Amino acid sequence: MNEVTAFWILAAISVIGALVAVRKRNLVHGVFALLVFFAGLAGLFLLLLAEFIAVVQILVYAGAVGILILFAIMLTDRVTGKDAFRVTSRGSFWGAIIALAVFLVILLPTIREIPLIENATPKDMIVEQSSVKELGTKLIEPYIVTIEVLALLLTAALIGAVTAAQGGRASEKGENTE
Amino acid sequence: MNWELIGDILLATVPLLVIFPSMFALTTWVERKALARIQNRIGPNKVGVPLTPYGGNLSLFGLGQPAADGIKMLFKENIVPTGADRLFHLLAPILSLIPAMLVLCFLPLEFPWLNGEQNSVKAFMLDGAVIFFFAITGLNTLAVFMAGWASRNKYSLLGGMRAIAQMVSYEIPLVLSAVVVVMIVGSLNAAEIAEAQAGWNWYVFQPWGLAAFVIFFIAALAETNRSPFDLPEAESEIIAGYFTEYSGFKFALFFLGEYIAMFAISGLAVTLFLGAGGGPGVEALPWLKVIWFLAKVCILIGVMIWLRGTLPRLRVDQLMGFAWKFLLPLSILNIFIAGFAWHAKKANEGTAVSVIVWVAALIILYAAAKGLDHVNRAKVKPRTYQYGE
Amino acid sequence: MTLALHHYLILAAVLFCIGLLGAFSRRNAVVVLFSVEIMLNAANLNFIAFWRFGTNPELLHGPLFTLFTIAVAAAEVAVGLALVIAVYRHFRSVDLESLDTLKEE
Amino acid sequence: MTTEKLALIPLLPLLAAAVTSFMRDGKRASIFAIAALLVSCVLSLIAFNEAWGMAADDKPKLFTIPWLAIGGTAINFGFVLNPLTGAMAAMVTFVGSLIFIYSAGYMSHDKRMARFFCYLSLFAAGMLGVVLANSLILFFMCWEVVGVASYLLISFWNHKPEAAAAGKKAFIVTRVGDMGFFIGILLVFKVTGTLDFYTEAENGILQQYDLNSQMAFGFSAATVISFLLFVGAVGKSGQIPLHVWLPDAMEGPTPVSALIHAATMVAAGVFLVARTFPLFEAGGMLPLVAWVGAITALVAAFIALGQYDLKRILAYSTVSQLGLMMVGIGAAGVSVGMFHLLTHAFFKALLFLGAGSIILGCHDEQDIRKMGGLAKPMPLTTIAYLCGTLALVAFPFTSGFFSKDEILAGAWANNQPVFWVAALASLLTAVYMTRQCMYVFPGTYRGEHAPHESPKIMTVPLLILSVFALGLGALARGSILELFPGKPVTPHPGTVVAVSIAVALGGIALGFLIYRGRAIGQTADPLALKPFERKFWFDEIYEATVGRLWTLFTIISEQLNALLLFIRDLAVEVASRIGTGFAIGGDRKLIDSLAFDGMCARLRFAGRTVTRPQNGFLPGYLRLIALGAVLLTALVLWAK
Amino acid sequence: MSLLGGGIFKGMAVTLRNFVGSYFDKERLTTKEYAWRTDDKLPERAGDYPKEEAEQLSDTTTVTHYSRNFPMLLHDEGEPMDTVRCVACQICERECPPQCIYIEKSKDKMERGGNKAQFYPATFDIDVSVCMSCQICVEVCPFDAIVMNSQFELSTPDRFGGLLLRRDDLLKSNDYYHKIHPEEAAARDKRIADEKAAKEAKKKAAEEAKKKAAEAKAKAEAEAKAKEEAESAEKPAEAPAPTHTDAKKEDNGE
Repeated sequence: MNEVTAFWILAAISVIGALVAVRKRNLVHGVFALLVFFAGLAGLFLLLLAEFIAVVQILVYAGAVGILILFAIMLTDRVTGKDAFRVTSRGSFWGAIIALAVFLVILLPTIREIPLIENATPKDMIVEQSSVKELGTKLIEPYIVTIEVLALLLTAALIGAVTAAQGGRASEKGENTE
Repeated sequence: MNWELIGDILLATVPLLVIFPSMFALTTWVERKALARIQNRIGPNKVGVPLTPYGGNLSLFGLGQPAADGIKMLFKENIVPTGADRLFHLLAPILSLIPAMLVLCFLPLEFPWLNGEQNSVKAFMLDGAVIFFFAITGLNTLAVFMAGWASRNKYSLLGGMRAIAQMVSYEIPLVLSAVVVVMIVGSLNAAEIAEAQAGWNWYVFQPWGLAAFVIFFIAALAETNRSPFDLPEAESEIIAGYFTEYSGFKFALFFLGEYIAMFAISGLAVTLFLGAGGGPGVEALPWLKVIWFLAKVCILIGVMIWLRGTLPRLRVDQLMGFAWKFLLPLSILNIFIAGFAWHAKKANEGTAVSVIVWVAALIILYAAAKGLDHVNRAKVKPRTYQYGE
Repeated sequence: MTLALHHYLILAAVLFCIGLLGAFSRRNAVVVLFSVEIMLNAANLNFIAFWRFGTNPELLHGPLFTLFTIAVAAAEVAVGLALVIAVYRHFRSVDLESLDTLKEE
Repeated sequence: MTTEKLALIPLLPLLAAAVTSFMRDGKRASIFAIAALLVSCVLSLIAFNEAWGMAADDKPKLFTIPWLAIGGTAINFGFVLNPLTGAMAAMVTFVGSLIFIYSAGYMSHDKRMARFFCYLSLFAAGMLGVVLANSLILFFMCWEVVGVASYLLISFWNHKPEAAAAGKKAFIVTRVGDMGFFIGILLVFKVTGTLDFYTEAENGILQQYDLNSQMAFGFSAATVISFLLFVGAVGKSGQIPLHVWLPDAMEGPTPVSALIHAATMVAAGVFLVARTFPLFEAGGMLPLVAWVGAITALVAAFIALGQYDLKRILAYSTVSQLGLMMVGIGAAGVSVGMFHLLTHAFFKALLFLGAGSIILGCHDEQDIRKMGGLAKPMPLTTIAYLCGTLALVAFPFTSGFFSKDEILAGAWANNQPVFWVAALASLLTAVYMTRQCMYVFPGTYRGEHAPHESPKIMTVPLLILSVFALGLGALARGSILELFPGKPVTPHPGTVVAVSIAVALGGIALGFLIYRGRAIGQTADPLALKPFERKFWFDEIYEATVGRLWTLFTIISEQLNALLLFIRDLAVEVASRIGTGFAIGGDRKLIDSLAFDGMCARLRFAGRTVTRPQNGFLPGYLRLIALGAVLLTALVLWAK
Repeated sequence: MSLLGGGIFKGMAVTLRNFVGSYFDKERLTTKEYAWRTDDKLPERAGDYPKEEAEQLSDTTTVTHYSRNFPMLLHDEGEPMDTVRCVACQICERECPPQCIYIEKSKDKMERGGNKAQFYPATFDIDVSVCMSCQICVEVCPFDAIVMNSQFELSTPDRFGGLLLRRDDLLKSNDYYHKIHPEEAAARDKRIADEKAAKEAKKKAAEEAKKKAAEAKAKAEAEAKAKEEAESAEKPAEAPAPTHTDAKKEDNGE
């Protein structure tokens, strides 16, 4: 049970999760597969020693985003999908082809560089302090403005989401502001 | 294979898997007994230890009830409604139990049989234990949704959606009140938080700590769907909420998950505010720490039961309003006050100023709570009757 | 065999293209939205992998950037889903094939 | 001049935009915006003064603010101060302030006045950023801010569908150019590894002259880069073939037209070329610039002859003048082009503001056929307008004369055919301006409501501008030509001087002769020929080509179809004449079903196939975007 | 200025008092264990019942207060099936809210108690696992054939069959009914007797009415006249009604 095995297992979990999420007709199943994907990715983050990111991944994606998507699904269409309908959109074959093309285009530089990066080994991080603490210090010290902007963005997104989702009533009010 | 490590992990985790489920069994009995007594009933008092297979029975105040319940649950038929999503119907109780069990690992229980280096469950003593705790408890919401949706029953779905809305709303004051302690200690590590409260420096004795503890406890009640916030399983409105279509062993798992979650969150409250394992005599006898910890957890559970016997259920709008209009502003204010108070106290260690700050913080918090309460109530007009009089 | 950077890179590429596939080939707007999430997460994996195998991990650039990405993605999901709901309210459908008012008649 | 002060020049209007966006009271917003711009005007005058002291070859003053570092390369936000930027900043802020003041009067009845000033300030901020930027990326960002602001301003009266459409058109057409610009920027970064124009270490884009040694896409890097940058300039400056948005942009409020057309936005394109002149020089793209400019100048002048809308005439005149500026830069160097840009900014702003005053006086009437006899009720406006006209037609010793003269001299010296084209364009300029004046000022009023003079707040800027329009050329000629890079031709050959005076006076005379004594408005206009009036069918052509690229295929297929049908008819005719009974069987079978009809059907099918991607199907668009990304990446990998 | 959350503490004090008090004060307890026992002595052992208690329990007539109520079918004295009151009219089957009654009519008719020959129930099943003891069947029965039983020991090892009471389980004599609900049964019997008497009286009256029919015909003209008068009298009575509604409307409008 070493690192490599863990990597393959987690990779398989994430890939299968993502595939199921993307291909499943039943949306709720799809969302749960998506959550499996998120969890697998969190595992990969742990494997890369980014434990805080792993927690945040679970907290934000599995905890918040998943629920949000579930709510959206419950508020919109038939959950299990209409059986008479196609799952895929028109000409999805070409979509798959293009996705494959993108894949190749991304892969090409990676493969070309493999001899270069193959020997890159991760540094042994001997961090005296906890990395979470380090991260927090970093967030306050050089990135405080980013954090503030991010907070502003989240607030704006919150208001925007509420306004957009509220629909009718909000826009009636909005017309008077000019 | 590192057998030593595996041995340590087993030594640390197996007790958790023994202690808490057995505490669960006991708690079901205590709860039934206590609720009955509160309502002037007797409660379960028949089932005991059967002395012979043909009769003759030692009743022991009905202490055999949990075992009997368990056996009954185990042997009940597994009913899955027609049209339900079989897979998710099965997965939901499991998914509800796993996070609850998992987060127990983050509690700073210092078992005496682990040597000093691997004090408590060191294998799981991650730097971000507290945030891990919240992240993983958040998964419980998904289990609830899964159960509600998979049952293919409108009551179940309604219960599930109610539960999600409630859990998501109350998670915010829960986390924000925990933030206060994290901020003061300067660490997310549960062991360090416990360390910081050694002696009698429990944070509940600080005004901000008291406020945070009360907020935390209320939010914890809502988070675990306990009365008076048990709307998701409000019998009089939606049968049993997301439990409606569950019976037998699956129901037992749900039940177990819910109670373990209660223990876990009480454990976190004890860790954050009630000095973890601290108590009289721990310096001399370190193993007392576990006892004290569990005792405090039990007291909190007792209060939960007591509250369940006392308070009526809230209305949905009251529930949401309470979270967003009362707890949230108060917990945000509390963060600021904690910061100020801590700095003021640090600057004037041991002087009269620190006492004044203590009193002032208490007064401000109380006034703020009172004011929020007043503001929230101002909008509620006395009910008028159209055809009454 | 030891793990090298390209393992993670190829995995991320695969995940990214699965997301792309979903965005290209599904009719439901919600599914397209979560395909986009898959792509973002694949990018996050790349960030973390580069950080871990990079020259100076003590700067913590990878986790920081990922943290920001996650926050932005959360905002994006919130707004995106709100838009989906608004679209649903307007067209009574979230089927991308029926949302073709962009077409010039 | 410190970095902070220099940065304040664009930041003050930006601040004003931010603050006024929260305001509702138009008057307060206008005061705020005007004050901000006046302060930044003062600052830029100080900066201008400082820059004026520098010699042409001096190292420019740099003010760098680090922005982000990617790997080893740093991308900076920076400002640069040299005579070019100093003069431009001073001009923009000065003309801008006058336009701001003017629009405080012009827009005073509009409900959304505060919003208008917000957009105006945003526009000014973007423009000043463009002018002062020391890095291509900052330049591009501000360039885009300008684009957004102009979109908002043009479609400001968005309740009018034409205005909304015009805004969209402006945005989309300039986007075509911006795409080229952006690719150019990326290429610059790839080739040079920096985006700064100048650096202290003397390795900025404009300080490297070895760009020719590098190759991109089989050409020298400098050629490709300068071509791509020129595409951006063409889009922004309304050069042919991307000029179509400019006249439509007249749907916006008149001060907007003045701001966009006269002083700033369209000048941004010319400024871009002037700014990156070393690249163009290295890449050998100057003849192209000159030729594009000359053709633009000529075509736009012809179109202006056939227009009846007051502002549209001015718009085409602007296009024409911009063409002349390009000629100036392409044929004679930066100093000449920029000289014309500066003088043009003043007199064209004057003309637009005057037009705005006329339009307001005639109760929102823009058709010159319904004006006339305005000299009497609107004396101040008339005087100012005539001053602007004189400057524009390059009447001797007005500012336009000096600058145009330089351009013609430069063209004469370097590129004789361009010279003649430019001269013809100048002649036409004089003709159409005279035509316009003859329509508007003498005679009797042909509209419905009596015209009236505009308020002081509008006429005062007009008069200030007319002073500059007349005098600036003589005043600034020497120093501008001295300080900007690129030496003008001195002394001017006699032919040039003669021609330039002749075209101005001859044009005026020609126009006067044609329109004198004619019952204007009643009879058909002799010069408004169909091609001119219809703007050479540019819009229609684009409708059929760029706008509906896919429909084009269908059209072509159908044309081919018709052609083939015609050939078939011909063949049938011939065949039937040769021998009926013998031919019919072969004709039906072979020619009808196999050759011609089958082919036509296939062509039609092809047409329908190529229209399919544009079907409003979102995933389809997504796929196309991804396909584009794939192709771009492949391109990058290939270029590597 | 009351204490914040004071209400909660007050409530908790109350429950605490109950909790503690219930251990010391037997009077508080609402639950009575083994309520049928007169000596009020708690059993020493829980579990299966002592023999005498079991006998007591099987005699359901004694424990009506703690028992469950489900319907039963009444029959008069004699063989149950010969004297069953039910005529399988199926009204109760239709009215039953949870639809726990299942009836099959007999093919032939049967005469009982000297009345006209009627059908009788060939099958009469009540699923008491579904029955909610609402007593609607009792209310609607026109033949007083179905009344509520009271039972204590209902538990059964057979989940489906055991709680499905067949016709023969349901048949109970009127005497039994008198035993478990003496007052109710007496009242019911009295009413039946009264109705019977009234019926006979009516019969007699009908015969007399036939005789009077001829006289009635003669009086018809006079009656028609009276009717006319009555109609004219009704009209003014109707008149004020509209004004009343108008006034109401105005009220609402304001």
